[in-house]
Amino acid sequence: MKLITAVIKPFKLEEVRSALTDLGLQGMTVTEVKGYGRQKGHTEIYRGAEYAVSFLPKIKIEVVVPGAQVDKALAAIQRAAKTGQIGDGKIFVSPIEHTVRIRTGESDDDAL
Amino acid sequence: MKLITAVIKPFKLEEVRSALTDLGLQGMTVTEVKGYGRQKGHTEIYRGAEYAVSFLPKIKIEVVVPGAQVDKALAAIQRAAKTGQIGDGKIFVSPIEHTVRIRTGESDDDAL
Amino acid sequence: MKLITAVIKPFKLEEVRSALTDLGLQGMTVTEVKGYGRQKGHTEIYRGAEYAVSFLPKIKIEVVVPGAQVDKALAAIQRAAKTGQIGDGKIFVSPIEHTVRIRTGESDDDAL
Amino acid sequence: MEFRKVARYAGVLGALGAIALFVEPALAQQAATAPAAPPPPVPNKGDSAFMYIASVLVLMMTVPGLALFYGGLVRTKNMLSMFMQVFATLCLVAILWVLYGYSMAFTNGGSLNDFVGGFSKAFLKGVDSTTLAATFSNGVYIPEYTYIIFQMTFACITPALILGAVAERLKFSAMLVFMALWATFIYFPIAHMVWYWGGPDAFGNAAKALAAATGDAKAQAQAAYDAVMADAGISFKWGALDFAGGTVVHINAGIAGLVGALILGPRIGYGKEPMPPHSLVNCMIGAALLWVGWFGFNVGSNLEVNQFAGVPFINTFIATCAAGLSWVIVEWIIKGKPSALGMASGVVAGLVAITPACGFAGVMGSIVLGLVVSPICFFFCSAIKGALGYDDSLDVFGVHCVGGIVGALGTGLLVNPAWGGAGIADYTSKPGELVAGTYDMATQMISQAKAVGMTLVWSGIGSAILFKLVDIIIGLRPSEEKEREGLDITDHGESAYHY
Amino acid sequence: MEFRKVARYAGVLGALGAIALFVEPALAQQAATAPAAPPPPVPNKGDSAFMYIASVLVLMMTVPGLALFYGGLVRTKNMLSMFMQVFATLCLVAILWVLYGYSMAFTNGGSLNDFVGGFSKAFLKGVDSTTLAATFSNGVYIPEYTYIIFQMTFACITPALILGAVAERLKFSAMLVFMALWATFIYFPIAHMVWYWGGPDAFGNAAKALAAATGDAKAQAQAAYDAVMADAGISFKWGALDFAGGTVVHINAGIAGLVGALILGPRIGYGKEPMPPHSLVNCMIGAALLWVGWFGFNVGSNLEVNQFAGVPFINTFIATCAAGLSWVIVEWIIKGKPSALGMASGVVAGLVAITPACGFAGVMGSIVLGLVVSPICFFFCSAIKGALGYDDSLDVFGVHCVGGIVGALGTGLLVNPAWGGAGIADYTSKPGELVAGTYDMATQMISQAKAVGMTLVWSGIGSAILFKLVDIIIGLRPSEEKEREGLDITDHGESAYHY
Amino acid sequence: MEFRKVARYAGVLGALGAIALFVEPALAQQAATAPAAPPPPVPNKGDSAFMYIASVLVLMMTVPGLALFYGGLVRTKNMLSMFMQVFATLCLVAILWVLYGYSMAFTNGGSLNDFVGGFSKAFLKGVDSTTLAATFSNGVYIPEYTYIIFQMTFACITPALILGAVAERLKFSAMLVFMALWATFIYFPIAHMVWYWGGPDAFGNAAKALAAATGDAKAQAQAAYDAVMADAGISFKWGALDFAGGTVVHINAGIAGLVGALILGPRIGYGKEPMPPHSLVNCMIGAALLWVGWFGFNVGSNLEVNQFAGVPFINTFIATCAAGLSWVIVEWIIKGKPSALGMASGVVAGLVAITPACGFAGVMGSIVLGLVVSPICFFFCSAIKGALGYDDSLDVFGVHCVGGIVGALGTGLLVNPAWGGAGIADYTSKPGELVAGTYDMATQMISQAKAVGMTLVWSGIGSAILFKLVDIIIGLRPSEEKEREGLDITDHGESAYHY
Ligand SMILES: Nc1ncnc2c1ncn2[C@@H]1O[C@H](COP(=O)(O)OP(=O)(O)O)[C@@H](O)[C@H]1O
Ligand SMILES: Nc1ncnc2c1ncn2[C@@H]1O[C@H](COP(=O)(O)OP(=O)(O)O)[C@@H](O)[C@H]1O
Ligand SMILES: Nc1ncnc2c1ncn2[C@@H]1O[C@H](COP(=O)(O)OP(=O)(O)O)[C@@H](O)[C@H]1O
Repeated sequence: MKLITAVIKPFKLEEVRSALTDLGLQGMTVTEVKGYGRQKGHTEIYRGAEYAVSFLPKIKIEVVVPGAQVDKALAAIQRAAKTGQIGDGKIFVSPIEHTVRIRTGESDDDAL
Repeated sequence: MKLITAVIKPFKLEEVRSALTDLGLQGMTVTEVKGYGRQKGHTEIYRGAEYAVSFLPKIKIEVVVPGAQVDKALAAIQRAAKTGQIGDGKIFVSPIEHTVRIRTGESDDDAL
Repeated sequence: MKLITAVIKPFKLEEVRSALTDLGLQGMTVTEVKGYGRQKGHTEIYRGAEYAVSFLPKIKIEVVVPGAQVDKALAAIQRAAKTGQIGDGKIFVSPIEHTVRIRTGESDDDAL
Repeated sequence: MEFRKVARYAGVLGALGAIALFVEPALAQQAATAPAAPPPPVPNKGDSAFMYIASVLVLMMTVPGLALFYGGLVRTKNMLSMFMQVFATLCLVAILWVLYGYSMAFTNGGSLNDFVGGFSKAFLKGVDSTTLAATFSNGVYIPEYTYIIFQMTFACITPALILGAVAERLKFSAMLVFMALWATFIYFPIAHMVWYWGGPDAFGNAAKALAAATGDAKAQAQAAYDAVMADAGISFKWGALDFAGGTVVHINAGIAGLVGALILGPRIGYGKEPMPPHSLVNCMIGAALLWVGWFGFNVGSNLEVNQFAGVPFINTFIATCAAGLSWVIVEWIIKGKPSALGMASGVVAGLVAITPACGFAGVMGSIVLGLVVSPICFFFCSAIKGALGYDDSLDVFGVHCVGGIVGALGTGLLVNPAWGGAGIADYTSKPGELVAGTYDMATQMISQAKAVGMTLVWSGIGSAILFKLVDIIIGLRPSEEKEREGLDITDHGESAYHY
Repeated sequence: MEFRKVARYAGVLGALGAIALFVEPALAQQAATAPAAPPPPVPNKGDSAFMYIASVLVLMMTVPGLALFYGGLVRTKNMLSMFMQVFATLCLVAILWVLYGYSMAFTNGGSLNDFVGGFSKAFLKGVDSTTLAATFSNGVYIPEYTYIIFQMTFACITPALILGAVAERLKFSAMLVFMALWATFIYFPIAHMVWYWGGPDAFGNAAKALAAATGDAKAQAQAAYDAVMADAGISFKWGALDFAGGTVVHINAGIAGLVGALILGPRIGYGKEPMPPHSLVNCMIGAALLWVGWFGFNVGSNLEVNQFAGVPFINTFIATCAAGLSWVIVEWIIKGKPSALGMASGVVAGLVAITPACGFAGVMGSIVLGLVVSPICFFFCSAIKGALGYDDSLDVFGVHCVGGIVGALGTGLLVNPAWGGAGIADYTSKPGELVAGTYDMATQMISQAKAVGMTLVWSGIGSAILFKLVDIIIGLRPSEEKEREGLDITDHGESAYHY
Repeated sequence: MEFRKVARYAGVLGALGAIALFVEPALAQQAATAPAAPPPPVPNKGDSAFMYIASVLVLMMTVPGLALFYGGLVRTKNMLSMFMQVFATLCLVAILWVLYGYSMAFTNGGSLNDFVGGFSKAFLKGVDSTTLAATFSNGVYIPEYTYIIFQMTFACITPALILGAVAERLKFSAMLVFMALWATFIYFPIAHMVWYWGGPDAFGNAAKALAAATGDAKAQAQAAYDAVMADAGISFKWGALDFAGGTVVHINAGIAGLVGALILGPRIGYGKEPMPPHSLVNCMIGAALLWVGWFGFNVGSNLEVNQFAGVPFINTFIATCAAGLSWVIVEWIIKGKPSALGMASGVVAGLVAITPACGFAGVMGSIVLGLVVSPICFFFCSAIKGALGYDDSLDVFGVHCVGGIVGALGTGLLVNPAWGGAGIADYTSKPGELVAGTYDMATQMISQAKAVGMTLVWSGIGSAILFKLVDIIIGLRPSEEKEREGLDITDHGESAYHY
């Protein structure tokens, strides 16, 4: 099993979600995060004081998938999240050694 | 060392926390997340327009534990977080290669 | 590639960010989290009812770096985030197997 | 000094209202034995302007005031539910008010007149722009619509107060049915018992006629006089003092809230999970708007903006300040920190306590009342509630009922002219001259206690019956799962915030 | 009853204003043929007190009321934009008002007088503390400043209403230019057409003079009489009834909003991405403050606090309650849940509908109007909007324009004395005696329909031209990227919240 | 025109108050030499209604208005602290006011009378429902309670304004002690200096008596006249104009804020960490409520709702609009974007500047004042503050003190009848006829400057002493760790939000 972590633009969440469910992936966990990268932020001004806001709102999607589905999932996310503009985000893949479904106690691929 | 990531129902946080501290685990990091899974969401209606809200509020607990304690921790979380109802959540285990306590510079198991 | 996850005190975010950019690391993802650890929380009182608030606001920084830069990054974070007071936080290092830049499709070190 | 003492009173108990149509048949009848009727009184535009703004202020107390005060204290997932319940109660009761509530409260109820009025003004029959309502001054009238409107705002906010006690676990549908019943069987009757009387001119004219009558006419005049005196609610006749509704509004809603909290049982997780206020900022905005609006409530209860109107105003201001500080100080001593919620609670407790007393007390007496009420309410909200274990979600009992009782009893003491109070007006011995009657502390305290007891019993028992009834018919509480998810989504299909 | 029926009217259409300087030359001229002029009237302090507070209440409707109501409904990233647009519109239009707006609305416009006034009072020339404005009662005047201020608050809130329809996608710079044009070419003229007339004394005196004149003087008196009758806006002359601005304010802004929404096109992502209100709490606070402030709007439109002032007050209260409940019930039936946004929408729809009717309808009629308006608006906001696919972001058309039309037509029915309405005053046949004129339903409904149609046409076409013009000159919409990022950052460089 | 010019003034400096008990001994004494006293004046109900609502509005400015305006600008962790400090200041100062503050401000202070009053009305001794306070019109009185209440709201908001300058780093305990001292030693005396005088009738009667006296009586009448003229605060005697409290309220609080900010030093992280407002929405709601409430503040300062009340009203409205736009435009030019915080700041700056001028300026003059004040304040809040490096957290100095000075000096210019101003009333040469005195720009500007200077010196030095004193006794600032954690948790044990 692998954990796929995708940091994407917020308005792309729906598209990515449906791309993944189209693959039959039924679960994911989403976090509101702030991203720093090449995409430049903006300046906020409060009564003369200027602040460079370098962090931009992003959405982080975490989805654990059976090893066999990693490539399809990566492709699906990439397709759905892409605008071609700077700041589209990143996808990271990392190993998951063990998974448990709390409700039933099932584990590993059965738990996904 | 392993990172145990548990996605649970929000009102179970206190029980899971105390189950973990009972094991002597003194640290954890908690994030408010939104989960998508088998548990169906709800519909929100705003002046006639209906939105299917498929993401539900969940709590993600991350706790890094020495390898020896992984099983006990998994069991404890499972016990504390279980309601038996759909949506109870998942636990994932992944490897951690290195840990540092910022304050002291201690590392690995000493840092936990 | 490694994922460096640092849990730090909120007001240290700016210092850590600039320490990392000084190393030439151009991307990172930041999450507001709540931490439980040795640093004790506080008590909140609402009309006579007291609640022990054991979770404290922390910032989680996630930065994926090429293997060669891990040590420098660790040192930089540690320096920037340290106050020497309890609750300064932790740094965890874990493996990343694959990285993709959504915009371009570049992968692994090229995607960082 | 003398003048002030006698003038700021309110008949016997007559806190608020005392509506008397200028051409009401009963009065016309007595007028027959009295000297030629004076020309119809013309309402003063300053009075009308004031009463309309006062009504607007009481509306603002309810929405957004009370909705924010309560809403800020619940958890995020029940915020909209709180708002909806307050709004819906307001809308519903206002409509009942014009359909039959006003009539049930402010007309003669025949054989049941001690307890409730009749339906002669149902659908506001007979009311138009020319009909008038009496004030507390002889010869001073306001348009009847003005009085109906002002009283309507009271009828709307009182049931809404109950919502705090049963917050986060009362279904919207059950709430609607309960409120319709509660307004009808509890509020309208209690308003009648406390506030229905013939007005100062009816009293005075009957007394004058009686004094002037000689020979055979004497008996007839006596009968007429007795009829006027008898045409009032029972509480009013007992002679208790309540300037702006300590009993009718606060004790009444407070005890109903406690009963509701007991019948519904505690919220899931109560005492185990933390349930901190989701927005103390909203709570404090609400408290501030309650304070702001309360001047409409209390000063408007004077029904005109004569020279005495300054008394309820300054007392309402100062008692509130004293109570706010006093709650914070008690908390500081006992819990170690002065909290914002403590300030908000103290402010509301002070407003509640001064409500019955505001037109009777002196300024220094009001400070004392404010200082005293907060520690008592604090004690109920923390120690007593904790010990008994009931879940009065937002302390409606601890603040409104307890604070209301402190205020009602305090009124009996602070009206004492010897302590800077205003004394009690005597409308009959020297009508039109505003001479103060006698004040006897023991007598007065007994009257106050009777009014308090009456309200506790009627509203306590009545509310219990109504809550049980609704529980049987449609069920009061949502399913456990729904309560956990929060009423915003399960009752209303919405979330309060999408930041 | 008789008295009330005749008294609550408003001349012909004359809802709000009817300013007549006490010493206006035109009147003075006619006074020459009339009996010796009475001593200058002295404004009543109660009236002034009321009108100032009414103006404050209308300001509070706008900020923070409307800003919160609208702001709560947009997405977080456009919250400050909504606030800024409302504030800036208010500031801008108020200044235009004193520079030339008041003059364009409330002076004689010479050959264009049917449609717009002139510039004789530009920069408030000739206005000072001693000049007076007429009310709807013979012989009752208020200070002219009072009238200017009250009307100014109307001029400020009306354009701000449009902002909801084009929310989240109109550039701040374009907004400023559009608002200056819209106030000048749409609002000031329509206010003139509907509210400009000579006042009851001018009417009455001319009629009396005509009646008294004999022989040669007859023709002269007739000419003078005709001149007074003719010196009014065209809509006023048609005889439509609009107590507090249903056409001038709500239909006017509502149709302009629809036109704007059509010209700007839908928001990026409309219909695809969810766009839930970012804070229904703010929305409901806003709705509550609109309600609270609306009493200034509607009751203030009586221009004095005489006995009839209770009618618009109680109607404004009750129709709103009925409409709030009725929206919620319809939604419950059709969508399965009664929502907080439904309550807020119903409350506003009720306020909109009762605005033209509040001084004419009976209380029971107002309940009916409230019950009826919500389902109709609900139907437009869900079914019709969905079917046609235009993106009226916050349903300005569906609530204000549709609700305004329901109210305008409802007014024609509910004024019917046979249905508890007030009837229509006749200032000329028996001047000063407030005798009701005749009421004919068909005639009245035609007048109402003409006024509605006139507003739809003038504002609809005019707004389209102005939106297009501004689009050509500076462009209405931000770039796609900026719209996505949100106007708070791109237009104003700020974020609403940093929790 | 003539009439208006003379009538809207305020004696010499007499902006707000000028209380004179109807039966005050000093007056009674002079009455002996004057013709038979007229019957006691009866307060007008319209005036009373207005003054009570005005007082409610000023309360609303403070809570929730100011609390939201300031609270929205701080960081989340100090939100409740801001609310608590405003609420507690209000409660504390109101109680001091009735205990001795009113007496210190509005009674004769014997040998210290130039600077402070005495204790003859401590605990409101001798005040009851029958005692009266003078207005600015001969023969017009309001109930003394009304005046006490209205002035109380001023006494409460002024110290609360200081809190913005020292926000996020002043301990609650230290704040309480400081505020008690500051009210006592700074506010009450300055209110006395500026607002204490004998009232128009005392002036007029003495002048009439002097004019009528012949022979031996002449000297006696002259002495009596001199006594009346001398029985006023020193600033009043200088003849500076301040309609509603530009000096007493805004310059006073503004300079105290600057002194506090300097003594406390900057917040930890100031200039290094971003400290953006945690909720600009709350800030803008607060600004809106300040605006709404300010009509109570400014128009209420007219003390009655006579025909001249429209002048401060329209000026307060229009100057604010001009200042809001003007701040936004300056920012647009200099910083590239018009911000919501800029709008809020401009609105407040405009309100501050028009405060002393509102009853004296013409409408066009008010627009100019509004346009001018914002750029000046903007310059102080950005350039000057940045250059000097002090941390006036919420720009109390830059907006209130600087804006107040602009307004005070502007008043001296705009009162000029030649520029549309109202001129300065002369109560003595033709008492009761409201004839305007002479206006000389140089003289007037010197008076204005003296009043400004006096306030800056007294409040600046006095506040410095008090801050230092409190620092020595209990310490002004929390520990570094506590300041970092935020005062909500460390001072009050709560968090503002639990979403
Ligand atoms: N090395 C990294 N580690 C973690 N997150 C990163 C890293 N680099 C980029 N990100 C995340 O990806 C987002 C997009 O990156 P950015 O450089 O702005 O654009 P692009 O993805 O087009 O190269 C960032 O806002 C950040 O959240
Ligand atoms: N494959 C997955 N990867 C990441 N998170 C998941 C995955 N599957 C489920 N989750 C998380 O677990 C939560 C519960 O899953 P769900 O399918 O609703 O119920 P259950 O845990 O009872 O099977 C989801 O809301 C989501 O946050
Ligand atoms: N075992 C752990 N797993 C995950 N997060 C941890 C762990 N231990 C500590 N943390 C995080 O680090 C933060 C700081 O830890 P704490 O024990 O308070 O102080 P210190 O870092 O000085 O030892 C915690 O608030 C928590 O967020």
